[in-house]
Amino acid sequence: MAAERVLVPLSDTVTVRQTVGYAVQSCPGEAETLEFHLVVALPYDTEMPEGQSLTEDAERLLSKAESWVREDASSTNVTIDVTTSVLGDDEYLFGPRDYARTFDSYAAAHDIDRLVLDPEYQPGTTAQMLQPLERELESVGLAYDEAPVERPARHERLAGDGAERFDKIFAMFWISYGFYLVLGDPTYWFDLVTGAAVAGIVAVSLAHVTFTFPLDRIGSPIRTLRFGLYVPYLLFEIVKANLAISLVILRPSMPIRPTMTRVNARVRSGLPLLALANSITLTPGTLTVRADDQRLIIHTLIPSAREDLFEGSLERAVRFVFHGRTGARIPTPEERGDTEIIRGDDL
Amino acid sequence: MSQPDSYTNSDTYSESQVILTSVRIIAPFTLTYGMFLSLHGADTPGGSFQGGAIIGVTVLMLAFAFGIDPTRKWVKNSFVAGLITGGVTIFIATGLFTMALGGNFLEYDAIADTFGIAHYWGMEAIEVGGVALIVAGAVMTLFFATAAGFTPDRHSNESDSTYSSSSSGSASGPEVGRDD
Amino acid sequence: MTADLLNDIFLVTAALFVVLAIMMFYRAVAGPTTQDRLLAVNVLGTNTVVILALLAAGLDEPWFLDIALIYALLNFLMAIAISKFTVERGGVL
Amino acid sequence: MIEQLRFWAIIILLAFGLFFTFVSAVGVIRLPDIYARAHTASQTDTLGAGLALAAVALALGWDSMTIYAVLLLFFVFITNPTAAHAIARSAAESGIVPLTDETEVDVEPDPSTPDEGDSQ
Repeated sequence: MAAERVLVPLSDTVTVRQTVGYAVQSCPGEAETLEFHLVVALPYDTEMPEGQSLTEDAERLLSKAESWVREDASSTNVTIDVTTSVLGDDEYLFGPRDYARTFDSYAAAHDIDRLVLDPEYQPGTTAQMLQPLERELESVGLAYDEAPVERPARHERLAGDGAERFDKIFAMFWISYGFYLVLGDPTYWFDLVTGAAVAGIVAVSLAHVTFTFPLDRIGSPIRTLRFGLYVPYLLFEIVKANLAISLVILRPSMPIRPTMTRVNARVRSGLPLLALANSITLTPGTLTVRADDQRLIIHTLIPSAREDLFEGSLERAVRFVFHGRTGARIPTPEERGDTEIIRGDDL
Repeated sequence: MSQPDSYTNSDTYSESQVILTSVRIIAPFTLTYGMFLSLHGADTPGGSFQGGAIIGVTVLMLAFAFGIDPTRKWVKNSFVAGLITGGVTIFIATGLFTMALGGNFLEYDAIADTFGIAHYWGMEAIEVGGVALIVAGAVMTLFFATAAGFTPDRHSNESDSTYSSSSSGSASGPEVGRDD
Repeated sequence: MTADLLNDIFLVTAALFVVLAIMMFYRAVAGPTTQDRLLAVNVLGTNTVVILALLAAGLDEPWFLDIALIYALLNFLMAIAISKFTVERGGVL
Repeated sequence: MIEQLRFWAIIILLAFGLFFTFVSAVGVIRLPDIYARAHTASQTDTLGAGLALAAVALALGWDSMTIYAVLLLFFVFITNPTAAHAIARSAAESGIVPLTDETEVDVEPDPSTPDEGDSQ
């Protein structure tokens, strides 16, 4: 065998360094040259407001990984050839299937022999996605090799990783303590003491369950404030739409036109997705049936509600909460072509 | 938890992000509230029985949202067993303590007479230590034992018998506490 | 004077909510699918929470709110539990 | 004066709460399929419950128990849509086909032209 070509998808995880190391060591000795293809798949296209910084992060990670490969391979006497590239910068990758397809087409184009996968692989989104990705890779027929790094891969983990332990426990402690004192009497010594104990227990046991994302010391309070602005807007929308739907339901002819629609929302999974999906569900006329990754399947009851949905005012509001005012300036889902009316049996 | 045989529409079953996230947000508040109720069991109606139930329900909520196996890894069996035995121990210890002070089993007045503190504190010990811990533990063990029962060979009979004996032992515990 | 009147109003509203909750029984019995029944029971549960809160205000027994909060929690848990359990008969739990 | 204002505010909140819950009940009984019923179950009902709970909170005034009413309100607003989502998702997972315009009148759907206007 003259050359061994290895594809390593990278993402910013705690195990990325070990994965690269494994990719280098696990190569069979008889190969004369090793070609490493280090790739980063971006979930957003670069035109999105946050796409620019993601691209910069990706390039930084790639250059680090390239030096890791050279460092690890310096002890062996094979020729090393490293190619780095950023994938998916011209399209919008939604779920494991899209990633698997991207890797497959890359592998076909570059004649890749082996794909080494990071067990914590997590491209851009907050959701853990290794297991569905494995399934999708199998279905497209791409052979992969999961790097046996020290941290065991668990598929649906209850708690997040141990990073920023202190911040999370600290935040959870004060949230819990505040809640306890609101329930009880803040001037009664018994409540102050037991509250601290209870908050300690809650913080230690649940901090990593609740905060699966890294906390931002500046960003998180600002987001909370912006969320406070969002609530009155949402309430207004809810009341307005409720009156509209009440009229429809109470009318004897009941002129409903139910449709299923698919909207590709451009918010991250996790908290932003919950905010969007629950807002959509709370606004009458639209109901989130599925929310996997960014693909929302929404049942709409009346045409006006569907048009509101396609205009994406709620989506913009949620983006305002999480990304600030610049993040809110995106085209409507209809202009992006991210909306689709689907048949009922095509869930 | 997605298991290999759980396909729907040729697509893998995955946990709903929405349910997961809302459970994540609610869990700390319900846990705090459950503990608050347990600690204030003596002075509000309902009291620690409900508090313990809410603590147990919080764990069940996580189990429903995340799947049973990850939750079982998170809440160790020994922890749950410790919860119940601790509760029973505190319960009996308080009872014996009042007897040692010359009263009847669980006669709080003995504590009040001896130490000159309010009747309230004996009740507090029972409510917090006894009832809340036992109820929370019983709710969790009953659930996990039932869940384990769907596939009989997953757990040995040994652990099952521990479950049943501890939960049946706890069933009588709250009754005694509620009578006072 | 107004306090008594207000209490009566709360009690009357609670009674009307009970009537609305009873209407849910139709859907809970008629089905046709498990999810329909689950939905009806969930709405019924929400109504129960509101009725408890209204009684708390109407009867001046504020601790009813405690029970309402617990009921709301159990209602949510039930909806999630059964809706997950109906898929593949619990295989995905 | 303030008392009078509060009194009428409570009456109005209760009336609207009752109205929306009534709409929700009618919707759950009248609407054709599970997905459509979930609409009123999650939304109109949540608003009805929210308004009634707000009335309770207002009636209790500055009492320690008011906190419970407000908490209940928040709790209902977070959990009800999630529960409706869970139910609708479970319906979708178990393969219940939603009744849409296309299945009702049995014409080939054309995704490029979303149909406008009322069907009455």
